[in-house]
Amino acid sequence: MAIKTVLGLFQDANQAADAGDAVKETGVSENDIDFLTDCPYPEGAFGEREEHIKLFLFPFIGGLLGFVGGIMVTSMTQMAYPLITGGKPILSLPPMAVVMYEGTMLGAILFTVLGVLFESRLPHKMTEAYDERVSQGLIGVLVSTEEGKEQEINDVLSKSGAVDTKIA
Amino acid sequence: MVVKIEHKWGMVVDLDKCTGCQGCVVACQAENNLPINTKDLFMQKRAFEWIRIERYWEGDFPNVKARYLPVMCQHCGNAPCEPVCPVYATYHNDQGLNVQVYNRCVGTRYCINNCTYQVRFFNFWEPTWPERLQNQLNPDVTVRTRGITEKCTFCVQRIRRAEITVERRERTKLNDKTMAARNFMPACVQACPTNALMFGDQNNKEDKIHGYFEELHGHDGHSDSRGYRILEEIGTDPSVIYLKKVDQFKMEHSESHG
Amino acid sequence: MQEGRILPPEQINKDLLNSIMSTPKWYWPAVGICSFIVLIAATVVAYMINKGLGITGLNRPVMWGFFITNFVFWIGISHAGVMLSAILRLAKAEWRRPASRAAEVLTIFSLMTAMTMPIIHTGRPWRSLYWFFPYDFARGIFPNIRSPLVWDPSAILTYLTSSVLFVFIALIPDFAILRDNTTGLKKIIYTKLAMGWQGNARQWKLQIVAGILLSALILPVFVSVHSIVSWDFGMAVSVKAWHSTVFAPYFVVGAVHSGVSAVIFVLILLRQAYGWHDYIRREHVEALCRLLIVVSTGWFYYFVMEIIFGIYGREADEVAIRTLQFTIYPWNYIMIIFIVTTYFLPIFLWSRKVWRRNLLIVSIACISVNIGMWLERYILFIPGQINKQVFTFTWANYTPSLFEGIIVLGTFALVTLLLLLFSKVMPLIPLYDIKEGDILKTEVQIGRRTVPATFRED
Amino acid sequence: MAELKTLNHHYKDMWVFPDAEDLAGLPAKATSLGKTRLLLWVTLILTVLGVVGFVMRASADGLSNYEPWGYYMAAFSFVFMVTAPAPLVSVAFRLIRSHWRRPLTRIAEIFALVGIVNFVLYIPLMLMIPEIANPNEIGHHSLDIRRTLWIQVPWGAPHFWETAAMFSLPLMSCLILLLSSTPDMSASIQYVTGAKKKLYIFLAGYWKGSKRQWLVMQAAIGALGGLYFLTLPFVQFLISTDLGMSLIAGWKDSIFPAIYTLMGFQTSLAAILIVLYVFRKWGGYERFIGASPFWSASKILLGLSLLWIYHMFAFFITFWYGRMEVEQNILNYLFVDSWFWIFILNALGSWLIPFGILVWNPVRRADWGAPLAGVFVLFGALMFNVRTFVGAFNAGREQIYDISITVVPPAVAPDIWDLFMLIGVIGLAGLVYLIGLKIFPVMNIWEIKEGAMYQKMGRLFRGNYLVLAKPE
Repeated sequence: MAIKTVLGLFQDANQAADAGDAVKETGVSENDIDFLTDCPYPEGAFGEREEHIKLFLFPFIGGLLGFVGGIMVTSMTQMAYPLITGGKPILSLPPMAVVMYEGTMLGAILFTVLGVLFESRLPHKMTEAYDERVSQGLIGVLVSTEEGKEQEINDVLSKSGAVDTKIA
Repeated sequence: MVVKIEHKWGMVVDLDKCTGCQGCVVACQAENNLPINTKDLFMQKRAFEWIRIERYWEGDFPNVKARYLPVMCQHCGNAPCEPVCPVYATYHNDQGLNVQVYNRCVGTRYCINNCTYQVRFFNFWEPTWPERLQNQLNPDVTVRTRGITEKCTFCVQRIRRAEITVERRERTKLNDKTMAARNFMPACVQACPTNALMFGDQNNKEDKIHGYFEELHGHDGHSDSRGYRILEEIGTDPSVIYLKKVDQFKMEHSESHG
Repeated sequence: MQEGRILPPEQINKDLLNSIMSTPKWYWPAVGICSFIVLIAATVVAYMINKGLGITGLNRPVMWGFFITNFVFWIGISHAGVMLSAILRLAKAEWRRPASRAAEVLTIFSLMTAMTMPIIHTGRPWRSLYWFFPYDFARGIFPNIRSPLVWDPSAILTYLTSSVLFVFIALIPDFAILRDNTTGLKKIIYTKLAMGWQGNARQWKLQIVAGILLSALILPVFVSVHSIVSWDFGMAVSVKAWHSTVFAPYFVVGAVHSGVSAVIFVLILLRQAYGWHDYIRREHVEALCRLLIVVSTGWFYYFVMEIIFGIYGREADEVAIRTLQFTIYPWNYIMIIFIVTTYFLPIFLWSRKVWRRNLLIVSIACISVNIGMWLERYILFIPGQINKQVFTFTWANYTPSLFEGIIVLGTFALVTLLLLLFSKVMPLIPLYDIKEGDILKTEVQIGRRTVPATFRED
Repeated sequence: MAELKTLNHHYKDMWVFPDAEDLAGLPAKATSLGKTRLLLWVTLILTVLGVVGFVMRASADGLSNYEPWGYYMAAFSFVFMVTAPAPLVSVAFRLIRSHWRRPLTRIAEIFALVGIVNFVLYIPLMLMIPEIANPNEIGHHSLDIRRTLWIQVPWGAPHFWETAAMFSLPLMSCLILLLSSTPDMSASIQYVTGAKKKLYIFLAGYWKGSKRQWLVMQAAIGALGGLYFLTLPFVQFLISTDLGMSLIAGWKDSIFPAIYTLMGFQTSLAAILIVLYVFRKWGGYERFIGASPFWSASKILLGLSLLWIYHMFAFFITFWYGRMEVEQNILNYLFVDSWFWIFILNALGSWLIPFGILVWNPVRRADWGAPLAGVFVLFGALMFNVRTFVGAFNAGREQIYDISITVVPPAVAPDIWDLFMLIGVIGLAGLVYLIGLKIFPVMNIWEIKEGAMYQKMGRLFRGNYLVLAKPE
């Protein structure tokens, strides 16, 4: 059955945190509760769940790929048509190191950015309830629950002092 | 059928014989389709002289000496200009020549900056010739367009001709005599009235110049003979040997790094 | 941070988005003037490509003139962005918050502008593609890896890509705010750009981590870029003045010096133009100036090293070059102006707290630094070419032509224009960063004194 | 002692918050160093060995010829490199008001005493420096004046100026040490006895702790630190060129002094962190030394190790492109041929291993990460000094007046006396440092007390977080 999402907007962070607890008491697991804010609050400010991210993996993979790419570009382009220049060896390492280095960094950064988008689940269709006042500083408590339970959640949220609630 | 030896072309300039007559300059101008050095080209300091005669005054009046130093591309073994070209427009070919690929050059002018001897030239303008000189252009040599670099080639077109006629057709050895006999010497060498310029094959025992290079390398650079190479201490390993004037004056730059 | 008032989020949105929401009177005239200058410069470039480089003042032996000087100058400016946002983010410096975005954007635009210079300075720009990219399969000859001019594109393109992505990642939350505050076509565009950002805890955590991680990754690139640019000169063994080992760090520190000054100047302009007095505060300017005192002193150390080892060997040609730089007109005047405007005048102007907090004085100092750094590149590159070797026969002077001047002017107009256009579509100060700063602000009571403090996660 | 909320982005005792009685007990604790007799004996024996080595070497070869003294120079340069910048490190962190510096400032400043050792060790070297002006007649390739940073030969060059510079360093750094430890000594007068008490009363008796005294003291430290900051790179420049670069004829390398200075900061930060770790682990100071100094300093150490390879590469590639004979020779001598293996060890220690250790976040957060990397950094620095200065001292005495070296000399292995001198010099430095630890309070009490005011735990919504206050 379909998943419904309920959004409660709160003026004050402590209220929002309390609302989160109240919702938890109705049997909603903490994985279904999200706190929408307009700026990064310090972690655990709402007693919310730990977020586990594996972002650090991406730069290593990317860097490795970039490094290999660098080796291939530098060595192959020199081997393809071996021309002596200035008595330098055909495969001269010091210059190759420079380009390999750039390749490594480029790969690492590209993969990191991909990692950020992937880990934060972007781009993302906004089917959940959302309110523009979140970016005005209101704190949204977003609860996703199966159909039929949304009214109850809604009441809980408004009882714990929500300025406004939405269901989608 | 003769065994084809690996050529390594080189030149020897005997400064004792050079009178600074600029004949080589004119010959080069005519042979290699250089643009006409008009007055304002000179004023812009953009004149083309693939070979130039540097003139230095030495001593005070009355015993003043004029020094002449013909400088052309030295076709360095470790040419500084080669590794810095981003597009391989200049590289070292298997005959010891430092060659320039005109249609690959993009004109970064890095090679010119990095040339120790100032013998690379950049086409700032589209080269043009007056009507009456159109027919004088040498068909063996490309006419360069604007925005690319050019330089002395040791008259590579003549060397190629020599290889074709002498080595392939006549199946005889290619050395300085056979080349001289058929006027396959570089234009400057051919034109020099005092034979101050000698051209030949460094690897070929029979060639006149071979001995000078032997001598030079034998005494690893610091030979007490007349032979020396200009700005050798940069480590460019040039293929042009200059024979020192022997008198009480010393060339300015031979001590300049002391 | 006593000066900083804690503002309500709506207020912050309203203030920082006013550059996008409303158009001040001076805006379109400024855009008009800049684009006019850019247009003229573009015309000159077209004329130059058509006629050949003869219209410049270049000659034998001075083959690299204004264009390369300008190229290195803009590359230098582009080093402020990462320097500020990355190092300060890693150091968790609170006062980075308003500066970071403007700095990064300045990085991107000055980098783009810099890239145009080497292309138009080539003899045949229409051919330079197989210089940048290894694609020339038809001929089987690829770019020459041994040439520093091939390292340049690799480094600069890496740097450009990474800083664009860096800025974009940091922009996503602000796009979301714009999405929520705009209507019509704008809203559609910003919705696409925001990619459905919700602002939940996970996304924010990633935003923070990504900021730090990307900073750590971009820093090495930022160092490598200017080093590689400096190696264009360091590898030129035949130009005695250029073949110096210290060039790489010397250039990098100099770049930071000029770049950060430029950023301070831009920040002051923004503050005055859009009335962001609560966000770009005097304390920020002062902190940046204090940073610059250290940077410029480090730069001066490398400068002295370069000079000392120029004459260390007592080689005839080296000494000749230094003589030219220090004693012969016009270089001696340029040298004096350069040293004074780059180091001594700014250091004097930054020496007192009162002056560091005076925006006018700081702007003067920053402009003078940039004048000086431009001249520094000029006096570093040209004399070395004028008398390259001991052959006095080929020595020749260089006087830039009017066209070169126009093109150089055009680059300045171009950067300004790009900044103006950017400020119209995207926020120049990261909103969420400011808001976070406000949340983390607190105070500690010690006796009668309340000391400003901040919450930290570790 | 406050506990941090143990979320996994909060690390236990990353920051420590000594409470009242901790702080009350600190002066007594900081002035009584624990069991160090064994260490003292070991360093003493090493010193004696060093003296023996020195005497043997001097009697065998005399002081006039510098060539046999390469390893002595390397040892001196190593100790100088490690210890001289240490006071500056503490002053610098104090100036940028970083909170994590508080436990390590005194440990850093006590290195100032080793500066005296540096000066003493320097004197024999001063006698060895060969004449700048060429005593013999000028040969085919040789110059009338050796290639040094003294373009001509000014009065007293190089001996007088270098000695003056070398003397000024310990002067300033010891002043910094005295100034910053005065309040602590006056605070702990009643806990010490005997000669130490007399000393404390003599040095810190005047201290009232009045507002004025505090301001003057901090201003003085700032001024001296600035002066030191201007002097130190200059001295490092003199040492590295006159005793290193200029002995390899034709070695003209503008980045070498910068590398030397850079490694100075790298190694002294490493040494400080190692000592700090010892204090935290075995000195019973874990209530005052959190993990945060290691966590913050490790980033700097990582950056410095990357900067090392960066500077080295800048030097290497410039010479590699250079076609001059001397450039090739020097590359062969110092990098790829004679001293190849030492260079590899140097690179491993100064760059690769520290980088490999510190690149990992958890390792940097742990207290042992940075000190471990520091050990390798010190080793790498030792290799660097051996490679550079033994190399310079043995580059051929007959060549030093030439335009450039024309032959690539072989590497030189140490003999027994060299080894004695090597360990002896390091032992002497350690001995003096230990004595310094015994004399002065080992913790910067007033800064730690100050820190207790400015850093605490605070509650924000549902979480406990660290609160750092910065008085401006």
